[in-house]
Amino acid sequence: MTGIVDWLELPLVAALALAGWRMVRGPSAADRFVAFDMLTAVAVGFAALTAVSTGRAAFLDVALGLALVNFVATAAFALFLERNDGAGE
Amino acid sequence: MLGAGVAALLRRRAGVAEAVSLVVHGIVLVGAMMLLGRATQDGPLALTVFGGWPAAIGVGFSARLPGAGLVLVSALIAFAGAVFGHAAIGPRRRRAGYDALMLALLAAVNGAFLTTDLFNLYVWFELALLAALGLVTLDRRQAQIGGAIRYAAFGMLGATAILAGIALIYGVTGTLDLVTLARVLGDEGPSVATATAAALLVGGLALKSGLVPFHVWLPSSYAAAPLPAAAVFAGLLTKMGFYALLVVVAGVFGLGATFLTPALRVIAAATMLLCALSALAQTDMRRLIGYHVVAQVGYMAAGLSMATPAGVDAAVFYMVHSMIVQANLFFGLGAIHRATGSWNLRGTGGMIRSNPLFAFLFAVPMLSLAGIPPLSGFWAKLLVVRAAFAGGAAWLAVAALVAALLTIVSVASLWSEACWKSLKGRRVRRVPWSMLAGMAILSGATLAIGLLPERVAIVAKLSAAALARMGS
Amino acid sequence: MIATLLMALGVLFLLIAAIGVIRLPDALQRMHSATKAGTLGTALTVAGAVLALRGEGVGSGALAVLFLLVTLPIGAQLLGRAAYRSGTTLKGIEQDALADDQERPGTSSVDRAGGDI
Amino acid sequence: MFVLLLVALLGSCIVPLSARYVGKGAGFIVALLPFGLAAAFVAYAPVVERGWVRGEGIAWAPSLGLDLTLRLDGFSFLFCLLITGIGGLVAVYAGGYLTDKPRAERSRFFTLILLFMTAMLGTVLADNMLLLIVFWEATSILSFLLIGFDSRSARSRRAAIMALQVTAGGGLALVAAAAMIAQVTGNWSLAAVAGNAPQIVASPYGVPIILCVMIAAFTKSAQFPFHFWLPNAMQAPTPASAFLHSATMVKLGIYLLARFEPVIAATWWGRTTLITVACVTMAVASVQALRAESFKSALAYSTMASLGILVLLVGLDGPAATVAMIGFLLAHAIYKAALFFCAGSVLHATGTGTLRSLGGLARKLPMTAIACTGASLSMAGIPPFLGFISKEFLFEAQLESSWELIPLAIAVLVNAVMVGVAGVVTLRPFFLKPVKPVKVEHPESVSLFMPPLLLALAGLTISLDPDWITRVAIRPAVAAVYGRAVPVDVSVWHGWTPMLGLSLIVVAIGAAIVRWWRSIHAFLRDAYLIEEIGLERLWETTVRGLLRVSAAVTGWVEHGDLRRYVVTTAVALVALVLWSLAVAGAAIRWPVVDALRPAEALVALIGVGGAVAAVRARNLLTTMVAVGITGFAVAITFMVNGAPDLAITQFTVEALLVVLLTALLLAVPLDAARSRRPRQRAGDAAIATAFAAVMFVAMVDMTGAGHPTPAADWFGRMSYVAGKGLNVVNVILVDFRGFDTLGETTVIAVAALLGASLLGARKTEPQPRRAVHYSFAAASGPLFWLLIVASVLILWRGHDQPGGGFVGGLVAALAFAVFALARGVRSAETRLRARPTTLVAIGLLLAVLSGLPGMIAGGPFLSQLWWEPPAGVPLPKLGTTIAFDLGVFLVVLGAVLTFLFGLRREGAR
Amino acid sequence: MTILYAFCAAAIMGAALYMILSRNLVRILLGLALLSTGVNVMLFVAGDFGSRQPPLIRAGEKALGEAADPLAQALILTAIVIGFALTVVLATIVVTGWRSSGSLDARDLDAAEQPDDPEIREPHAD
Amino acid sequence: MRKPLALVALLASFVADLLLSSFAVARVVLAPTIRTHPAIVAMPVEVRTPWAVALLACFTSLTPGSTCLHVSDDRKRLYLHLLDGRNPEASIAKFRRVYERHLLELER
Ligand code: NA
Ligand code: NA
Repeated sequence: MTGIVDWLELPLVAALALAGWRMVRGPSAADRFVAFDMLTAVAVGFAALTAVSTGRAAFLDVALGLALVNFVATAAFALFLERNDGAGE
Repeated sequence: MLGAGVAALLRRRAGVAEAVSLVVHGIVLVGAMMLLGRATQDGPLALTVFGGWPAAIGVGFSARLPGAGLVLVSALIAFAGAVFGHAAIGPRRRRAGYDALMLALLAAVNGAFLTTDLFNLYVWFELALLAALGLVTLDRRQAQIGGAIRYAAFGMLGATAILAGIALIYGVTGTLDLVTLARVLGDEGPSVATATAAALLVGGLALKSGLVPFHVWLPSSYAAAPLPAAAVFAGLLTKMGFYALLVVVAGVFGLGATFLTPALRVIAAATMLLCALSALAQTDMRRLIGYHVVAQVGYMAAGLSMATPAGVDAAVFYMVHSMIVQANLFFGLGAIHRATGSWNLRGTGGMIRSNPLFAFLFAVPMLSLAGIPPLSGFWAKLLVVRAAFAGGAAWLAVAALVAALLTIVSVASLWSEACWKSLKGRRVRRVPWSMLAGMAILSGATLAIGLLPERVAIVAKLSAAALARMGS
Repeated sequence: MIATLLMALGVLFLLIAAIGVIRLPDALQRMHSATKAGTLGTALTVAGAVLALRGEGVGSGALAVLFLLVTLPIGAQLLGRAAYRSGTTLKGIEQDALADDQERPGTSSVDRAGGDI
Repeated sequence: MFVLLLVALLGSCIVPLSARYVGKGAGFIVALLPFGLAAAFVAYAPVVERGWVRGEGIAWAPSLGLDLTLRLDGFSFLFCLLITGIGGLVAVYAGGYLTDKPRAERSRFFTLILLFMTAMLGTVLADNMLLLIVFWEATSILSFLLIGFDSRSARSRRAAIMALQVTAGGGLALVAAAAMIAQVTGNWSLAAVAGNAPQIVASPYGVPIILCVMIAAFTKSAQFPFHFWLPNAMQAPTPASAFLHSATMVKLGIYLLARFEPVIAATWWGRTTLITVACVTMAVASVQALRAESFKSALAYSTMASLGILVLLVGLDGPAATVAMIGFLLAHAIYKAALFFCAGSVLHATGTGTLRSLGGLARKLPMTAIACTGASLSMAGIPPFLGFISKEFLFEAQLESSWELIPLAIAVLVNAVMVGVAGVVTLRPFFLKPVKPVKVEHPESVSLFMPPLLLALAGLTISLDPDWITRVAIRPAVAAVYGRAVPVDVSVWHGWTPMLGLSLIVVAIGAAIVRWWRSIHAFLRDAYLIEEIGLERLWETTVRGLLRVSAAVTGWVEHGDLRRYVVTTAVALVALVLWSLAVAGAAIRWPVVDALRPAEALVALIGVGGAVAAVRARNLLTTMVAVGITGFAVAITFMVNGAPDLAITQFTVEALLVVLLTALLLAVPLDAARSRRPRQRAGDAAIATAFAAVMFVAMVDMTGAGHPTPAADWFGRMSYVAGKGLNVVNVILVDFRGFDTLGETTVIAVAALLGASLLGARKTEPQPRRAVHYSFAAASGPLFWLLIVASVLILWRGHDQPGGGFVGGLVAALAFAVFALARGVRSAETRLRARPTTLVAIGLLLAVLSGLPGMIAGGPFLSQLWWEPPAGVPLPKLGTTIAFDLGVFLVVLGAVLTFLFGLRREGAR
Repeated sequence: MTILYAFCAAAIMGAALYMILSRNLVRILLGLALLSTGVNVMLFVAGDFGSRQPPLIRAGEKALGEAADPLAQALILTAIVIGFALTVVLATIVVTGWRSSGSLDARDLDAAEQPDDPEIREPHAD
Repeated sequence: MRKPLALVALLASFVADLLLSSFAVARVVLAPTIRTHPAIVAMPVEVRTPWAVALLACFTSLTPGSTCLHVSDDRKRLYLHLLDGRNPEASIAKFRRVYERHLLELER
C-alpha cells in the first residue's frame, strides 16, 4: 500500500507545482486566487495520502482543518478583489 | 521561590489601574529581595521547574546568580518607574494599556533573568520586543511609528538570529536546558555548527543589547517611547540582551571557548568609542543618553570579552550599576522636560535654581555615568580596566578610558546646558514630587553601591563563579 | 484495492484540475477547472484514504468532504464575481449579460488591484 | 584621622546650613570646622615630628582592592595644615565676600568649599591609591562646580567645562596608572610605590605608568601643555580661587609627583621631562603674567609660574631641591592666598579687576593695602619675609643639583617677573594714582581684611621665628619626600652666598619690570600672535573638531535609511560567523546521505521556488502570494514528515495571514517599484547568498553531528504516563513546557493590546457598503457555527489528537472572520458580544490560574492535576491542562479578532 | 533528504534577507514573515525526522514508538505562533505609518531621526 | 413525504452533475487545443426564499461548465458564467428542470 501511495504523491506534486506556477505567474490577481483554491485541494489530497502511508487517521484531521481554513482565505481574497470591505454598514 | 511564583502570577494581570501596577511592582520588589537572599545563601541551586518535571526536562526558573541579583535591580527600577510614572503618565496613556505593557515588559525581563532554558529565553525576548513596541507606539505620533517599524524590524531580525542559533544548538545536542548545554558543549571543542550557533547568538544578542555595529537602530528608539518606558528600556531591555550574552558566552559556551573573544573585543572597543563620540554632538537629550546607554554596554562587553572570571565579574558589576544609572538618567530627562518643556538642550536650563533637589538627584547618576568616584560607575569602570590590563588587552583599557573621557565631556555639557544655563523668557516649573521620589530611589541605590560597593562586588564575583560552574 | 483506485482517480482529477488551471485561457475558465475537478479529486482521494484506513478517521474525512462541497461553490461564486469585477481579461467571451454592471472597470483601464499584474 | 575625615564630611553637609539663618557672621561659624580640624591635626604634631607615620586601615571593599588606609607623614601633615588653616580663612573671607548673595546660594557655596576641603584632606591622607583617586576626582568635580558657581554667566560655564575636561582627563590617566601599578605590584598602597620603583620601571607598564602619572599631575597643576584651564578658572568666586586654584588643589599635582619621584627618577628621561615641562611652563606663565590685564589673572599666571618652579624642584635631584620644594610650597600657599584675598576685596569693592583702571585704593581700603603689601613683599622675596627664604632655597637647589644653567637662568627670570608682578599688583591698585577716580561701593569689613592680614603676618612671623614650623612641618615633610632626614636650616640670614647674589639680580630686574610695566604690558598685548598660538585656542578647536567629527560620524552611522542599517547588520552578522568559524577552525562533518524521496523533494523545492518568486515579484500582491506558496509547501513538508500539528497550524496561520494581509494591501499601493539601484541589488544578493551559504554549511554540519534527542525521548516515554495525553506535542506544550506556552500566550496577549491601542482609537466614518455575494452572505451563518463547533472539537481533542488551544483559537477566529467578511466587521463584533481584548484578558487569567491548583496542592507553579473518572463511568478524564488550553484558546481568539476587526476597518478606509 | 531540507531552509532565509534589504516596508514585512518560515524549517531540520510517524501515542499504548521528534515540533509550533503575532503587529504598524505619513519607503522613517525643534513645545507628557 | 424525496433527488442529481462536470472539464483541459466558448448569461429565478436562492446559486456553480457570478439585488436573476455558452437557453432550461423544481418543492 505504502509503495503505491508514494507513487501517487508524484502526480500530486506535479499538480502542486502547476498551481504554484499559476499562482506566481498570474497574470491577474483572480488567477492567483484560483490557483490558491487549487493549492488547497492539492494539500487536502496530500493529507489523505499521508494518512494512508503512515496509517494514522490524524492526518485526516489536517485535511479537515485545511478545508475549514482555506475557504476563509478564498473569501478574503475575493473581497480584496472587489475592494469591498466590512467597514460600516 | 514561592514569592517569585506569586509575583510571576501577579505580574501578568492585565490590570490597567495604576494602583494595581504599583502594588504589583512592590510585591515583585519584595519577592526579588527574598529571591536574592535565597540565591546568595543557598548557592545557585534554588530551582523550580514549572510543572514539577525533572530539571533539564521541563522549563524552570532558577534563582542563580547573576540572574537573581538582576531581578532585584530590575524590580527596583520598575518600582521607581511606577512611582515616577504617577505624574508622567496620564489617564490617556493608562487607558491605552501602559500599565499592562510595563508589567509584561517586567515579566519578560525577569523571566529572561531567571529561566533555565534557552528556548524559554527566546520567548521572553519576543515578549519584551512586543511590550516595548507597544510602549513605543503608545502615543501613535508619526515619529514613533517610524521608530516602531525600525524597532520591530530589527527586533525580529535579532530574534531570528537567536532562534537560528538555538536551532543549531538543539540539533547538535538535543537539549535546551542551559546547565546541560554547558556541560555538553564544554566537553567538546567547537564544531562548525556550534561555532556558527555561538556567532548567531552573539550577533542576535548584540543586536538586542545594541553593540556596534548592531546598534544602529537603538538610540532613536529612546526618543520615541514615553519617558518612564524609555527609562525602563535603557535600564532593562539592553541589559536583558547583555545578560543573555553573558549566559551564552560565559555560561553555555564557557570561557574556555575563546573563538568569540577577538571579535567581541573589537565590538566592545568600537561600541565604547563610537557611541561615546556620537553622544557628544547630540542636542536631543534622549538621544544623547541613548548613545551613552549603548556605550555602556560596550564596557560590559569589554569585560566579558576578556574571557576571564575577573572580566565576567566586571561585566556583572557594570550591569548592575548601569541599569540603575541609566534608568535614572532618563527619569531626570523626563523631569527636565516637565520643567522646561523641551527635550532639546537648547531649550532647557535653569534647573539648579528652580529645582535644587532635582539637580542633586540628577547629579548622582550623571557623575556615576561619567565614572566619577566614589559612585558606582567608577568601580564598574575600574573593574573593567583592571580586567583588561590583567587579561593582556591594554589597548582595550585605553579605549575604555578614552571613552570615559568623552563621556565626561558630554556629561559636563549636559549639566551645563540643562542645570546651569538660565532659561530666557520662560519660567521653569517645579518637578512633581513623585518624579523626584522615583529618582531618589535610584539615586539612593547608586550612592549605596558607590559607597558600599563590597556587596555588589561579592555578588558579581559569585556570579562569575556561578557562570563558570555551569559547565562543570 | 477499491481504496487505491479511488485515490488514484482522485489524484488524477486533481492533476487534471491543475493542468486546467494552467491551460485554460482566463481566470473565470480556470476557476471552473479548479472548483469542479478539484472538488471531485479531493473527495475521491479522501474517501479512498478512509477506506484504506478501514474506516478510521471517517468522521474527519466525511466532514472535510462535506465542508469542501459546501464551501467550494461559494468560493467559486465569490471569486468569480470578484474576478469579473476586478476587470480581469476575458478571452473570447461571446455574450456578457453583466456588461452593464457598474462595478467592472473597462478592461482597458487596469484597476490597481485587478488587471494584469 | 578617619574620624576627622568623617567629621569633615558630615560637617561640610551640616555646618553650611547655618548660613541660611545667620547673616554676616556666617563665615565665622563655618570657619569653626576647618579651624577645629586644624587644631585636631596639630595634636598629631608630636607624632609627625618624631618622623612617625600613622596609618589607619579599615576594610571597605576588599574585593575591589579598596580599603580605607590613611597615612599621615610629614608631607601630608604639611598639606593638612595648609588645607585646614587656609580653609578656615577662606570661610571667614567668603562670609564677607558673599554678603550680597541669596542665603541659599551662600549656603551652597560654603558646602562646596567645605566638601572641597574634605576631599583635599582625603587626597593627601589616602594611602590606598583608589581612595586617593576617589578624593582626587572629587576635587576636580568640586572645582568644576565652583568655577561654574556663577552659572548664569556663559564664561563661567565654559571655564568650568574646560577645567573639568582637562583635570578629569588627568584623573583618568591616574586611574590607568593605578590599575597598571596594581597589575605590576598587586598592591594599591601609595607608600609601597617607592619601594617597588625598580619593579615598576622594569615592567612593560613602566613607561605608561610614569606618563600617566605625569599627565595626571600636569593637568592638575596646570603645567604646559595643560595649563590653559587655570587662568580661566578665575571665573570662580575669589574665595574659591584663593583656596583651590592657588593655595591647595593645584598643588596636588606636585604632591603626586613628589610621591612618585623615586619611580620617575629611576628612568633616564623622567627628570629631564619634568624639568623641561617646568621650564616651558615658567616661560609661558611669565609672559602671560605680564600680559594679564586683570588683577586676578596676573595672579593666576604667577601661580602657574610658581607651580612650574615646584615641578622643577621635584625634577631636580639632591636634598636641597626637596627642602626648597617644601619651603616654596609653604611660602607660596601663604602669600598667594593672601594676594587673592586682596584681589577679591578690590574686585568686591570696586566692581572692576582691570589693573590699568585701578589706583589710589590705599586710602579707601587701608587694611587690605597693608595685607597686600606684606604678601607682595613675600612673593617678591624681599627679606625678612618667608618668600625670601624659599627663594634662597630655590637657588641653592639649582646650584647644588646636577643640572645645567638653562633652568637656572629661566628660574632667575621667572622670579624677576614675579617680583615685577608683585610690585605691580600692589603699587598699581593701592598706591598709584588712578587714571580716573575709582568708586568704592563696598568698604572693607573685618571678615574681608582679616584673613589676608593674618596670612601676611604669618609670612613674616614664620621667617622670623621659624623654629616651630620647621620642626613640626618642614623637616618631617622633607624627610618624608626625600626618604631620609635632611638637616634644614630656615633662617633669614645665611651670610654672603651665591644665592643672595642671584636674589639681588632678581630684585633688580623685577624693579625694572615694575618701572616699565605699562610699556611692557602694552607691547605684549599687541603681540596678538601669543594668543593665536595659545593652547587654549588649540584645545577649543580640538573640542569643536571633536564635536564636528561626532556629528559627522553620527550622521554617517545613523543615516536614517533602514536598508543600510539592515545591510550593516547582516554583513556584520555574516562576518561574525565567519570570524568565529575561522578562529574555531573546525571541519565540516557530513551527514550520512539518506534516500531522496522525490515527491517530498519536489514539495520542498516548490517552497524554495515560492521564495525565489517572492524575491522576483514586483507587485506586493504577487509577493504575498509567493510567500504564501512557501508557507504552504513548508506546511506540506511538515505534514509528510510526521508533524500533523505543525501542518495544521501552519495552514491556519497562512490562511489568517491572507485574511489580514489582504486588508493591509487594500490600504497601500501595490506597486513596489524597484527601490534599489542595480549595484545595490547585486550587493544585497551577495549578502543574502553569503548568509544562506553560512546557514547551509552550519546545518549540514549540525545534521552531520547526528540527532541526539535525550529530552524528546523522555517526553515520548512520559507523555501518557505522566501527562495523560496521547499527543506528545500537545502534552509538551501544555504540560512539560507549559511555561514556554504561557510566555507565548503572553506574547500574543501583548500583541493584542498593541493592536487594540494602534487600531482601536480611530473611528471610521460609515461608508456605503456594497453587497457581498449573496450566497456567501446567506451561508455565513451556518458556516460560522460549523467553524465554531470545529474549533471547540479541535480544542477538546487536542490533548490526544492533533489540535489544541492555538489551532482551536485560530479556527474560532476564522469563524468570526467569515462573519466579518460576509456581513461586515460591526455585525461580527455584535455577534462576539464581548470586546476582543476582554477575551484576551480572561484567557490570560485563566491560563495563569490553571497553574495555581497544582501549586496549592504542593507542587510548583503550572503543575497539572488530573481527575480520572472511576472505572466504568463514561466520563472523560479532566485535567487542569484543559483550563490552560482554554485560556490559550481565548487569548488567541481575542488577539486575532483584535487585528482582524482593526485591520479590516483600516483597509476599508 | 536532510541536506535538501537544509538547503531549502538556507535558501528561504537567504531570499527573505534579500527582501528585507529592500526599501519597501511591505516587502520588508513579507520578507520577515518568510524569514520566520525559513527558521522554522531550520528548527525542523534540527529535530530528528528519521520517522514519518506523527508523535501521537497509539491508543492503548503507554509510550511513543518510533516517531518524529516531538520536542522540535513543540518548539516550531511556538515559533510559528510567535512569528505570526509579530508579522501581524508589524503589519499593523506599517498600516498606521502609511496612514500617517503616506509613504512606504524605509528612507522616510527619518522623521524619527530629526531632533525636535526646541521652539515648538510638545504637548506635555501628561 | 415529498420533501425528503425532493431532497434526495436534489442531492443525487447534484452528485451526478458533479461527476459529469468534472469529466467535462477534464475533456476540455486534456484536449490538444483548448477550445472554449465562454459566456455570461442571466437566468431568471422562481424560488423566493433566501436559502433556496443561495442553494440554487451553489448548485449551478458545481454543475458542468457553469458558475454563478452574481445574484441580482432583487434576487430575481442569477448571472452565470458558462464555459460553453454556445447554447445558453438549453443550459438554463436544464438548471430550472433539475434544480429549481426540487427547490420549489422544498420551499413549500
Ligand atoms: Na627633587
Ligand atoms: Na647645577
